[in-house]
Amino acid sequence: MSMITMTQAAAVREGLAEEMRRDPLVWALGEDLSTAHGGTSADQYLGLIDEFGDKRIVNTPISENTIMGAAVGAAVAGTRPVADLRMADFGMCAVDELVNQAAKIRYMFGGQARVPLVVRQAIGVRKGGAAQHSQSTEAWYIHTPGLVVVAPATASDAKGLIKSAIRTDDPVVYMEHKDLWLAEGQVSDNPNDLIDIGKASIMRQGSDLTIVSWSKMALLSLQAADQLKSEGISAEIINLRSLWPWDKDTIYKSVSKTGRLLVAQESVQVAGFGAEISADISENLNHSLKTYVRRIGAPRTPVPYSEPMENEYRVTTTRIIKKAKELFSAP
Amino acid sequence: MSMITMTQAAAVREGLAEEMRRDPLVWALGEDLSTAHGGTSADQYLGLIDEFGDKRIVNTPISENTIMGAAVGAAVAGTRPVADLRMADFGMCAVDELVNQAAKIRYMFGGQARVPLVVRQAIGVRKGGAAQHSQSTEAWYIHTPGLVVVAPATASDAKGLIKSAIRTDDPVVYMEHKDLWLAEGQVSDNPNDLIDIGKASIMRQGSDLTIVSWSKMALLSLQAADQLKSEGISAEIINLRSLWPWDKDTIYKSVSKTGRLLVAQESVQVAGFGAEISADISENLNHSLKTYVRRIGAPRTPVPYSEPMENEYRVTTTRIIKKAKELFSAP
Amino acid sequence: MTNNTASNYPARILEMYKTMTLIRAFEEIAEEAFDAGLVNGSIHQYIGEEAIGTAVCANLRKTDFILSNHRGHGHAIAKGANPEAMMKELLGKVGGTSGGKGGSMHIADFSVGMLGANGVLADGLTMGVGAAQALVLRNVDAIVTVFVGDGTTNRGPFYESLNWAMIYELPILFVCENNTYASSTSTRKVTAGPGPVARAEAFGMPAYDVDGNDVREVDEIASKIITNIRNGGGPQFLHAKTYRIKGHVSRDKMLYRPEGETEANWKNEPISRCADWLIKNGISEAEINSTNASAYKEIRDALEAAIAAPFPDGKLAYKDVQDLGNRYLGEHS
Amino acid sequence: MTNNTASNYPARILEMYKTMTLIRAFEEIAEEAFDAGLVNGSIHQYIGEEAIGTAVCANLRKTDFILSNHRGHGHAIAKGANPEAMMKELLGKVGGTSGGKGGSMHIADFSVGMLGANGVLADGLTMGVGAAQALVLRNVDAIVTVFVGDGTTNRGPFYESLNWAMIYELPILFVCENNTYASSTSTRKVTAGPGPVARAEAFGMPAYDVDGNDVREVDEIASKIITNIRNGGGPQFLHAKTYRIKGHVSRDKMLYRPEGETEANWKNEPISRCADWLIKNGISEAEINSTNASAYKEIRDALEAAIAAPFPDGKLAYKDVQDLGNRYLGEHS
Ligand SMILES: Cc1ncc(C[n+]2csc(CCOP(=O)(O)OP(=O)(O)O)c2C)c(N)n1
Ligand SMILES: Cc1ncc(C[n+]2csc(CCOP(=O)(O)OP(=O)(O)O)c2C)c(N)n1
Ligand SMILES: [Mg+2]
Ligand SMILES: [Mg+2]
Repeated sequence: MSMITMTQAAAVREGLAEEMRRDPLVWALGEDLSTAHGGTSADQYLGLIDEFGDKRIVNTPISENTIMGAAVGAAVAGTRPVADLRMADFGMCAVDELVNQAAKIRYMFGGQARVPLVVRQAIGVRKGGAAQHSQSTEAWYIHTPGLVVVAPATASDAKGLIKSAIRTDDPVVYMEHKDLWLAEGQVSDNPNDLIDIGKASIMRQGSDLTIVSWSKMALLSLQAADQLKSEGISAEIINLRSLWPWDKDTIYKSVSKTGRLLVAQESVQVAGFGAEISADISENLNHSLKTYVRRIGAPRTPVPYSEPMENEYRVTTTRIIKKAKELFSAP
Repeated sequence: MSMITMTQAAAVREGLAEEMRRDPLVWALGEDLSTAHGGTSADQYLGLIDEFGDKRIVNTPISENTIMGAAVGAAVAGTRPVADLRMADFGMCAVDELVNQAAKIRYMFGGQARVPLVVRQAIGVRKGGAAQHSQSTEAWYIHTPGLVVVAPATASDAKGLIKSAIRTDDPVVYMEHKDLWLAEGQVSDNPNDLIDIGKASIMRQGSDLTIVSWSKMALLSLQAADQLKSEGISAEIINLRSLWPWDKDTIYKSVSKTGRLLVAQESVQVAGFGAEISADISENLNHSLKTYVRRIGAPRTPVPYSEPMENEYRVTTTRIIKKAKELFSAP
Repeated sequence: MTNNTASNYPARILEMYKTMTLIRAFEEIAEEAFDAGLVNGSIHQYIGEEAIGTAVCANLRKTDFILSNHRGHGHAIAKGANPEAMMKELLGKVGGTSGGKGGSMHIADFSVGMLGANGVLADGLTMGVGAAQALVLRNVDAIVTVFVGDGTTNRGPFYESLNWAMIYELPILFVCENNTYASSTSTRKVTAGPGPVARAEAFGMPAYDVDGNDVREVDEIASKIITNIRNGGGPQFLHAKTYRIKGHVSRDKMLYRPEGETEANWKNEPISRCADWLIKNGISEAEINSTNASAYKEIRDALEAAIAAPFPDGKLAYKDVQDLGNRYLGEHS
Repeated sequence: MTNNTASNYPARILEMYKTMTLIRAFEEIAEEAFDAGLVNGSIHQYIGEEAIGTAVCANLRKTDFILSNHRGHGHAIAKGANPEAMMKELLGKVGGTSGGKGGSMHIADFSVGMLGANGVLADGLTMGVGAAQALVLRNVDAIVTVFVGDGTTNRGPFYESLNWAMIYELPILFVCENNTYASSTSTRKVTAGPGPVARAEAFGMPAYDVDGNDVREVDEIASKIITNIRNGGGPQFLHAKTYRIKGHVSRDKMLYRPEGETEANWKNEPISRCADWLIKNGISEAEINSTNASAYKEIRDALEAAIAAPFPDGKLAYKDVQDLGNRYLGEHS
């Protein structure tokens, strides 16, 4: 086994290809999957059609309801589809099939069926993406019984999580960050290296403060930790990776140690996932907290286009640092 | 002006009819609106077609995307539509048009347009409704910039809020409770009586504990207050009515007084709106809290059908009481 | 293909008569149960439409899949689901098809290829094409049938699914049950153009009209087109005209109906039409009567058994949600 | 209706030529701006398709509405939006059509009835029928036109909207711009049946094919059917065949295209075809050249002005969200 440098898009592609080699029932469907440079510029499926053919790399019409619905039907009927809705924004066109069907079939049919499918829906602000191409909707799916939600931050996460997502019998919403598709990282080439869904990664050990985040914000939080360190604050950085279930053991342990928690999220802060973490920690770890839990997230506005407004909107490293320092002033 | 007893369904109908009389640009669209006993058994539109004709009470095909999309287009084009998706569960078929269009048009077009529309989407567990007819999705829309969300608990709320919702230039998600359609209450017959969106109602004054809730849970919380009273606990019951914006002034004031807060919600607790309230109160009122904020809500499972399971699933008055008492044991 | 001159043809139709009667009995007795307050939710009855599901499923194999909608009792029985387990499901009892988790709108029996009724209109279609795609990928010799109401042909996913089925040349049959109503709305008024057949043909899909109240006619055409699908003929569309004799849902008082309409349509209902034909074709009235009696007895027994069956433990509400994250379901204490 | 034997007919076509050239110049110069890193997002160019939006909008009034899609620059200019304000929008500058809030995919100019480009496919259709319904309700003598791509005709809302338009007899024109691609996918491969015209006809909607690269042909038929709509003829459908000469989006390298395809289609592009006709019909080459020159100058000036314009204050991000709840937007401090 060795580590190889690749982009996150390539890491997911490798993970998918390995699983497709391992299991002939794994297949993928979505718009523009079969063409070089198709759909997005990240080439997430480049070359796969040559290896696996057009029955397993299925280029679909623009039919979001059916991409999602067909994936559910195909999962119930004994295969393991990976449906790519390309962006969470377009995923809104298929909420019904995901929430009313995929999430509930096992339950409402009394366990007769399983729905082993993965839905790829990229999140995050994409430069100039504006209101309809930059949304992060993980909170909706975390709120939905029956769904698993993961959001990789690194290339290694990306590969390990797509593999685990494909192997589980639960429906998994797999939320990549558009801005990270081309970010490079070290990835294992061992097809047996998986990342357990539900297991967070501690990116940096620290003693004064825990910062919990996911997706791109985990990387910014890591940057923030460097700066905080130089100011004498030792921050422990936790990359959740899996949002539902989330790794309460790891976080409780960290917060018990540091006594301070900041949740950094890119999505809208109001009723975002950070609220759940904050409420949960208050409920379960109140005695360990030196100060109340802080959150940082996007304002409750659509995503603006123009650069100065986009910058105003964004959660940045600087803003994370500023918020983190608040935990050390009164109370 | 006098008070009249009527069901909540009738109260909304009256409110709608008054607004339609006042403003010829107000109209309604949805499935089965024009028939007696149509669609649901609550007769929410009974007789309106006779008064307003089929251009203003529009019976639509089963086309959720277009019901929502057409309402947005019609709002932008100078009318004030009330689109009825009948249940939040079917509303999932039209999330895109609501979230990607209605919520964003004013913003992404730089203020050129307004989207004065109301979307009715009933929430709540309906007896035997099971997984696809009993969902409460208010948290999704609270998380969505650009949307206003209201959820009446009483017939009076229902009438006052539908009228305010119709008059505002913002898109409003109006979430009735299916179980309350036939619940009766006192309603003003004065067409100028509105309920301000953003203003909570204090249903019961109390000094030991604040219970914040909305929709049917506000009524159960009121019952809980009676029982708690007999056990020596004075609970202040706040019926939020408006979920976004929510009345922070009233709640902060109440919690400053009582020092204890329980949020009672019928929807899934994980990542539900209660999490936002809990996190917000921790952030803003930490100094006033005698103990950490508690939440009660549904488990993270789909809604089961069979009565014993449904009862296990439900948030009940008994469970609210039990949870409320927890705030008086060791923090 | 059906050979309606073969000597066993009346026996074949008698089998279908039995199925139709079983469905009718189920619906009538389910209504009694509902009226008696035994059913936790509501029910959508298939009365008057039995010939369609019956004759279509008579041409399917156990290994074939069907996907149904909210009006699914008849489809389930026709595909071979056990009526007693279904009745238990309606009453939310142990032994119900979904263990009481689903109720009327979520009856499924995967062991006979019945992949589920559905509470959301048109979702059976998108899932159906996916199921057909899975059969192709798995190289299984079976087909999928999706039942869809006339009102539902105005939802977008209906069209997406037809297009999808055609471009991937899937082994799938779409059956549109045109009972003239969608809930309280007359579908004619909200459906533009010539109707479902023309819509299917616009995708290049072979589409057929049939009298859905004539079980023999449905059988004949279903037999033909299902054979065609099995032989690689690709998707096909069957538009069956019928009438919804009962209200939309068990609570429906049908105030929106023109007077006399229901009565007129009772005259055309499929079961007595079938009985008439059987009697003219050598089946004795006694046999018909005993078929009826045993169907009603079977369903009455089913209801008795369902009433006698215990309710499931409420804590089962926490079972079968998902594998991952089970620790954090947030059970009520 | 257009009278193409009238003496002012060449002048009419010259006007359209001017509009097409302005659109072409806009798209080419926007691409330069994109390549120079001046555009915050990405752009979808209308190059090669200018005749459609131009000729259709030439038959519309300022009070008519259009709804566009992601490829909306041409529609906006044709409907009368100001190119300088549009260029400012692309650069996210003060004075942009949406004040810099929207960018290329959200250009709108309500003052000329351009109700917006759109980043989500097919949503313009459902909003379009609603806008038409509003016009009827308000008793306004105007119509709605919706532009939709060929790939988008496979989304469900497309069908729902056609059905909807028919049953309410709305004053609406659907224009399908068939440029043979949906992003990197050849739409032929994912579109079953004879195509968009057959699909529209299945709803009983009058539907027409037209050579979308022939501005005169588009004008002629648009004129006819728009008059028809104004006269209460109900919804109509126009299927315009064209070709997307550029990549799907500004970043697209078009690796999926057969070699030579683009070049072959350049020969058929609408602007030079129109120029040829104009020259044959009495317009001097000098006039054509000066038209071209002034179009490019206008757009170059627009880009210069956009570059020179200031960026908006970042704090405007908090403006125009909604009226209620403005206190709680959660501004970053
Ligand atoms: C997406 C969705 N919209 C609305 C409903 C409510 N609803 C249930 S059945 C029904 C009418 C269906 O009519 P049709 O398709 O003709 O089937 P039928 O009931 O006549 O068998 C409606 C509107 C629903 N269940 N799902
Ligand atoms: C609902 C939705 N799905 C997918 C996309 C991504 N997307 C943007 S444009 C496009 C192709 C559209 O093709 P077509 O309708 O033919 O229009 P064209 O680009 O050719 O003008 C796709 C897939 C989107 N914006 N919205
Ligand atoms: Mg029907
Ligand atoms: Mg195209």
